[in-house]
Amino acid sequence: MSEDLIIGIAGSGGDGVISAGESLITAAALEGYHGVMTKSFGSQIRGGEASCRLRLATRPVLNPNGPLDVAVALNWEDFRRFGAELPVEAATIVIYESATGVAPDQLPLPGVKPAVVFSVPITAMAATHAGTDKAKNIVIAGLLAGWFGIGRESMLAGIRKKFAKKGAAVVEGNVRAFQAGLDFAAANPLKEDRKLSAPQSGGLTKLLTDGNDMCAAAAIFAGCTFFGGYPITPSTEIMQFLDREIWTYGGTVLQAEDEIAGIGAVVGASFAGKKAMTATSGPGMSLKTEMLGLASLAELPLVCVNVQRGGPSTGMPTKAEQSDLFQAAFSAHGDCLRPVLAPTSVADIFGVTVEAFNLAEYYQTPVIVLSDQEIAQRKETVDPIDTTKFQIIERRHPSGPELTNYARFKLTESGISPISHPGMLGGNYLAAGIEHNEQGRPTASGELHARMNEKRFNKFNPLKSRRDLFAVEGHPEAPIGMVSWGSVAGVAREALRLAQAEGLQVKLLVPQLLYPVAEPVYQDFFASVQRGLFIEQSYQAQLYRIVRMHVDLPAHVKAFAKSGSNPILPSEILERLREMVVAIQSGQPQSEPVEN
Amino acid sequence: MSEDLIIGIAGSGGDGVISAGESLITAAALEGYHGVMTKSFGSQIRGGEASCRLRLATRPVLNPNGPLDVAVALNWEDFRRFGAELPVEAATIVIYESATGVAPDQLPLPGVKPAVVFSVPITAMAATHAGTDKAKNIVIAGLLAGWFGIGRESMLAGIRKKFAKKGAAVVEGNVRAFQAGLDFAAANPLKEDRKLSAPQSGGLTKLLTDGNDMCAAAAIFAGCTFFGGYPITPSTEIMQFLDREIWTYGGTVLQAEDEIAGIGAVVGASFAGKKAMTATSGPGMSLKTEMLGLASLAELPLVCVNVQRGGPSTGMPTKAEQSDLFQAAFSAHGDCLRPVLAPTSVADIFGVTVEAFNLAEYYQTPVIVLSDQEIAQRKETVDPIDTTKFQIIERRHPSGPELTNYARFKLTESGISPISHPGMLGGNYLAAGIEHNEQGRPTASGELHARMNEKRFNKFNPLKSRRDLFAVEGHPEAPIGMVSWGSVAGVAREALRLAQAEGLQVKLLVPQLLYPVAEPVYQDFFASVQRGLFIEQSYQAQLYRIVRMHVDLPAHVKAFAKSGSNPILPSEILERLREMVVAIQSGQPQSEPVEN
Amino acid sequence: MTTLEPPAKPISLAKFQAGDFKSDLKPIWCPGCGDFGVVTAITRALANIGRPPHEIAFVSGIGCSSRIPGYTTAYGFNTVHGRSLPIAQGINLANPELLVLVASGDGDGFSIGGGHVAHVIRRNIDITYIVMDNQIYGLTKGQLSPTSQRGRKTVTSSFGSLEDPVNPLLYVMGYGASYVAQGTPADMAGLARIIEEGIRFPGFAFINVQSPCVTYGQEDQQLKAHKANLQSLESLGHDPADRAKATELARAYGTKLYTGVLYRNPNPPPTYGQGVTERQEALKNKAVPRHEILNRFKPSK
Amino acid sequence: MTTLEPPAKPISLAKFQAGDFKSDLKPIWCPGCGDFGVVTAITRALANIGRPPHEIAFVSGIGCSSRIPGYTTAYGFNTVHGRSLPIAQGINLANPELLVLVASGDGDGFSIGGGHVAHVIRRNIDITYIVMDNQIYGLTKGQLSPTSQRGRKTVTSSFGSLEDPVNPLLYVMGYGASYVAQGTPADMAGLARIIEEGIRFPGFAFINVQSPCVTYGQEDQQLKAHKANLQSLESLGHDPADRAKATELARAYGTKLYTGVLYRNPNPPPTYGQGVTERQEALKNKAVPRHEILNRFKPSK
Ligand SMILES: Cc1ncc(C[n+]2csc(CCOP(=O)(O)OP(=O)(O)O)c2C)c(N)n1
Ligand SMILES: Cc1ncc(C[n+]2csc(CCOP(=O)(O)OP(=O)(O)O)c2C)c(N)n1
Ligand code: SF4
Ligand code: SF4
Ligand SMILES: [Mg+2]
Ligand SMILES: [Mg+2]
Repeated sequence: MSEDLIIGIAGSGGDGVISAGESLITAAALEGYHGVMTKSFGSQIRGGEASCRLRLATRPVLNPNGPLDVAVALNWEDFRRFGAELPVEAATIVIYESATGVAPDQLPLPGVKPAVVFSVPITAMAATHAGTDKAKNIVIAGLLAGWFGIGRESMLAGIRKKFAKKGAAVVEGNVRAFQAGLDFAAANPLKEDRKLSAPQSGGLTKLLTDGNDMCAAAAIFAGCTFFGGYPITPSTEIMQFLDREIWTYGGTVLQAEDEIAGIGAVVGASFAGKKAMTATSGPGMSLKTEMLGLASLAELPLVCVNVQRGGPSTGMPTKAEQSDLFQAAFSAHGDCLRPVLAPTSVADIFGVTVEAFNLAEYYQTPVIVLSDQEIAQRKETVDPIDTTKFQIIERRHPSGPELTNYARFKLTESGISPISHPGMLGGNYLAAGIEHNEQGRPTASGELHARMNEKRFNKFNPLKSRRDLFAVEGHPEAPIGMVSWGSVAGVAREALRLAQAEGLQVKLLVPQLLYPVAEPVYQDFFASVQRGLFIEQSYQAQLYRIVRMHVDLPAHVKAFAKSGSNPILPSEILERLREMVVAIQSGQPQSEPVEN
Repeated sequence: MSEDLIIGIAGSGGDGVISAGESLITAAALEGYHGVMTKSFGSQIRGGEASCRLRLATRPVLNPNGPLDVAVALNWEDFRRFGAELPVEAATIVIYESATGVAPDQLPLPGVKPAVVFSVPITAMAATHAGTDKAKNIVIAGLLAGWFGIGRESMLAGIRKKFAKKGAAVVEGNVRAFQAGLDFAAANPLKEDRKLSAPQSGGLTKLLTDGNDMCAAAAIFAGCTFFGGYPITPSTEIMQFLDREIWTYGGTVLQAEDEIAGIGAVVGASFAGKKAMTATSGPGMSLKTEMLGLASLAELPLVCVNVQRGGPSTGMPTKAEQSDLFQAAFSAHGDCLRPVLAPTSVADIFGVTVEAFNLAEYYQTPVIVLSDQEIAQRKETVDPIDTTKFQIIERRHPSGPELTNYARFKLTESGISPISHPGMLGGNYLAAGIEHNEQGRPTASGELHARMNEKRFNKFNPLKSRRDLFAVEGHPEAPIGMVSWGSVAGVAREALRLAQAEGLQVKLLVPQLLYPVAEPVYQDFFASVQRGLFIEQSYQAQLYRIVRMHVDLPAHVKAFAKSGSNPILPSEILERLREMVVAIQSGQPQSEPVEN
Repeated sequence: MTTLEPPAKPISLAKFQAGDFKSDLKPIWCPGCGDFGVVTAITRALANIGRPPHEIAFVSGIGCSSRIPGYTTAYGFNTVHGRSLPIAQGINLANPELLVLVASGDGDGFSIGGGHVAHVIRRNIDITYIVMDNQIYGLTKGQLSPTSQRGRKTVTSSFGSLEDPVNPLLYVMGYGASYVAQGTPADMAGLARIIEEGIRFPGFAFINVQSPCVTYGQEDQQLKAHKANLQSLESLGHDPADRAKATELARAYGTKLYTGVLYRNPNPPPTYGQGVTERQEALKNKAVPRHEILNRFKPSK
Repeated sequence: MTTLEPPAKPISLAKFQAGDFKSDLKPIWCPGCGDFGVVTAITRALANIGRPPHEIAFVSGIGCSSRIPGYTTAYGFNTVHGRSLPIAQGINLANPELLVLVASGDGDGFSIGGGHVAHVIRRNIDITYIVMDNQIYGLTKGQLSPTSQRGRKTVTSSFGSLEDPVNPLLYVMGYGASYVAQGTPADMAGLARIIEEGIRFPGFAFINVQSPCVTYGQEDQQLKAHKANLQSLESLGHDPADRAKATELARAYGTKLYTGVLYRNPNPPPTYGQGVTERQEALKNKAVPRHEILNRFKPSK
């Protein structure tokens, strides 16, 4: 039996490829498997090619990973368009539509000869059993359920429910199509070792969602009652989720005329005392710069989610990249600091978003959440989250004596000054983007400016020792250290597993807090390290560079970085880890890693 | 005789303080002295307090420096408002309006007892001789000309010219007022050693201007024919100069509806084949972010001047700071690189601006010029510039065979692809902010994205060894090294002089090119260095941090950084250099410098 | 004379004097600047309204005019250039109980901020928007403004402006504003009155104030000229309910100085805030507790 | 029928076919999208104009509609969302000889880009601005657009929109546009004609195209409905020189589908480019050589 199964399905827009994938992962989640599913489309809005990658496993799944265990091609032209996104190897089981007319030993896959190939009359089976081509996805679901032993019952239930409205005949047609898939699989059995083992957790149902919806739900949980934003791929679903849900909590979603107005309304709502949020992607972030600076200077809490896509400029809107970190940390003019957090998975974005609200309210600051297109749009199984574990922090209001001669920007020891809002008697003050004294009155005094800068920076000092915002995995004294963040951290985690399985002495640091740089955390981590690697999906290895600003890294710590949309695989990382071991053992400088 | 004279004059808005300073520096420039003059105002638009600081010297003047040699107070309330901007010491000669009623030994200057104090009935002299209070500035000019032996003839000529239109009576009244100042000085002589020596250069007339006008003139010299922008302090004079001058060169100035439209028009003009420029300050830079990213991706040349003021947000609009470097380098989303240059003086901004156009056109990129409020608005004497020394670079157009199947973004070896523009037959292409192939066609291919990122970064490699964009001064093998940029470099240069005069082994690196980080230049410079200091006027010491991203600095290289508008003085730096010498000699770690 | 309806949201009315709304911050405007009169008119209007300062949010952008909030005792927010409306909108939607005033200049409001006006109006956000229109950029020392007339020479139009000015009155009429008025500090009583009425008006209210810049303005833009030229719409017998006529009068912007209420929609549409509140009420009972929101992600067969 | 004047700037006229302006890039619009018709109409108009592709700059923002430049052989510039007008303006002023076309969508043009429209119009920049108005955000998959009607449910207005739509025709009339037209690919000949006329018109020309989104649009916004509902202004006997009538007709946007030229100013004002050129000519002889510009800084007594 296998513990881990990667399935890729491709076809054209109308083929139901995505819906086949979704029924599989839903069934798997219900049965307690772990899974992630990513989708990919051609550039057409409708029509064009579509594909999904589905990874199901008995233990936590950290990333969509590389080569396919199973490839399903509804037609070869579309399948091949996805190139490196759906890599087929000799070990891959290939299932394809017989009507393509391709012979099993003549697959149009240059340089690969898969050992196991099934030519299946998928369309014909759909037509025969369900009376319509449209049931192709049902046939595929049946085939995969049959061969890999997953989701038979729940998928059948799903089919019954889905088609109920269309009447008994349609339901039965689809059930037959599903059964035809099962039967085909039974008639053409796979070796037993390709089947998926039972889930470890004993079949406990998991949640199933994607990063954008999870982020929006976390915002609601954290107490957000205002969202202002403007649609942009791949972040729009955050606004869409909130638009469906937030009103019931007395909240509001405003689709503004542009990103400036979106975050502007958020700044206003925060000034008015509400927990508020915006979400966008690169081009929108570039437009929000001025408002982020204003919120920093006026010390107003807000959360700004950037679902990173490929940049610069319009770049590659539907692909993931980790290249907006420099911007998140440094885009506004003047000296200012705003925290930047990043989630590593769909599950993780829940805690990260709640933390972002907590930091925003506590430190009275904008906080950036750097999600990315992969996390945002992949469906992932999530273990049930115990929400009682999470603390919710509210901004500190002035009270009692603080409200006589109220000084909004009081130079307190912590740098955190109690904040009032309109409606609060005695709390009246002037907020502004202009430098000010403790009362909020404009000043051009260099001395006051220096003191206020100090206040606005020093208040974040405690944040730099928030070790709970970092995960250290592997042997704590290992001589080889990796650092990775965001969706790529899942790949690094898998590489760590592989390395440990080989007995390599390796450890991994995964920050949720990217900025400010938590110097002590990195210093501790690198104390034992002789060779190290920052693993990032950006051309410039942006976290590596930012950490260097503040931490003296050991000489042999480098970056392994790739531009967005070029997969980083656990196996590639493992390769480099092995080289590092050799280099340490031989005392030789290793070949330079790919470092841009 | 003295070689260097620092005069501070303060009064209220109508007192003509600035105009007194201007006639003095004009006269000094005509006689061949070196000089800088900075102005400072209260926050009122009109009325309120006004002051100027004037430094005149026989050798090049590098900054406005610290304590005053001469203080002129028209009233004490206004004078004292300028606090640390007009510091008075025991050695300062104080000249003040008798009508203030203050006794010479009762000056309202806490803790200071200046040795030489003149109470002068300035207003009364003006009224008596010119028949109007308004001639106060003329009296002051006369006093200073008399005492310090500068500008007598040229100021008289200036007065005659200035008032010519108002008739002979007015001219003669003002001449008398000037003479009254001279007479007062003659009657109350100063010790001879306070007079200013004759200029070294033998009295050759210098140019006199400020950084904004110089920048605009350089743009015209470099061939700029399009300016699009939006007013903002302290950059607006660039647009204003160009609006007066550019039309004669077939150029256009567009005051756009906002900063986005301003740089948008510049992007358009550049696409249309013209050399184009915009200028702004912090808040405007924040708004231009998205367009800068577009210009990087579409590889369109443009120059964007940021006259830095105090940040963040609206901050302190009339004060200088060096806190927009992070933004200049990193504001746009995605991986992209744009060169950032900084001038160190009014004279220097000429070459830097010309270089900015050359880099923009050659590398097909936006280039940021980081000026600052001090350079922008101070009047400075400038030695005549030999414009024939400057090369003017034009963008490389495709020609001949390059125009058949023209590939706008051809992956050439240098990364520089010949660029066409509308009107050029055969050069038609699609420009876009979307990632593209060599032909400019949209792509979502990770592989192409990686190659294009590589092209867009690698094309700048030659820039990193442009040693001519760096000045190294002092002993090349010195164990102590300073790095300083922008207007503060002038202070560091003066500190270097002082240190050398004391026999300290010190050197100084002054980059015009701030980004990309020219690694070899820093490596060479720091090879001999045991202790070092980045001297910057920002809270975060932004250049220090950026250099650390790419260069492993010796352990004892730190930053000496202050928030904007807090003066950094040569004497303070010298103090730290002395400490470093001691530390090196004793092998002791020195006390940490002020480092934020 | 129009009768003033009771204030829209009588949360905590009390008796106030204009002085209760004046802060002790000394204005740093040029002596004689028209904006002195505007802040006085605003504080007078607020005294009549009777909402206490702490229930008022007074938002502005950047400009001489935008300094106004700091000279009042309300919660002030001197934001960034051109963005007062989006921010004020957020305040209004976050807490519809507050009285939200917005101050702006001709550049702040119609050049860099011009893109927001239409949207705030078509949403009918319940705020009062006061633009101090001096046909110049005051704070930055005299550049061309979007309301400067064609041909005007300024430091950024040395050879004369090549563009037609915007027409604030006509634009907002086109955007569907329900309350449109114009005033000048040359008629303080009238100015205070249209501001007060604007505040009481349920929904977005626009007030263009011809507020002279004594330092960079032209002679025909000063108070004296205003006094000589202003024509009260009331005295002209204009019926503010007549939209077509109001639009026609708006076209005279720049040539005639009409003061008073140009347009008051007799049937004002619902405000955005009302829509929001109704929706929140209607959906309230569908809420799952916040800590159970993740149940949304339970897969179902 | 109006007579078409000769093209404004006959730099290098030649005989062209619509096909000469179609690139070989395959449009990635949904099958049936209205924008297919728009690109066809544009290329037909261009063939009639006779300017060669390399003398045309075709600028757009971001959106399904903004993909158009890539499907033509002109110099294309697919810029960023909402900023096509400022960029096109720079092109026009930098080289007034070029023919500058701009394509946009209802979101690109009237939401994020809405702030630029008034200014480009009051400057009378000589470009032709074609907005493909489908009342929806197509590219981003179906969010509310500024021209979506009140109450419309979309993925960002699950419970219905709470705001009035913008009225593109009325807005640009208010901004003082001199050429305002509307078309639909349901009437290809008419559409090509108003585009051609817009290009020939000396100065800013605005063309609103009702271009159906087959994927996210409503049934009453599809070509079939257009065919049934459109009313040609010509057939109604509308005189495009009648500004008042045009403004009145513009108010019917969203309820009536008028096609053809709504307004054509019989006395169009000078373009900004003309002003610039005249100024350059007038000042030419005052130039000092570029390398002597520093003489400006010689101090004089
Ligand atoms: C983003 C940004 N751009 C430009 C400026 C500079 N600026 C401040 S106020 C202003 C215009 C002032 O004119 P107006 O809005 O008419 O107000 P007034 O001073 O005349 O009352 C400008 C251009 C700024 N602060 N921020
Ligand atoms: C600054 C920025 N914000 C948002 C987006 C995302 N975006 C791209 S097109 C678009 C709107 C598309 O609608 P429309 O302009 O009506 O064009 P259509 O696709 O309907 O033709 C949006 C919101 C973006 N690319 N850039
Ligand atoms: S510059 Fe003009 S608007 Fe500004 S304070 Fe002075 S008079 Fe008033
Ligand atoms: S989504 Fe709509 S506008 Fe976009 S291509 Fe498809 S039909 Fe056309
Ligand atoms: Mg103004
Ligand atoms: Mg649209």
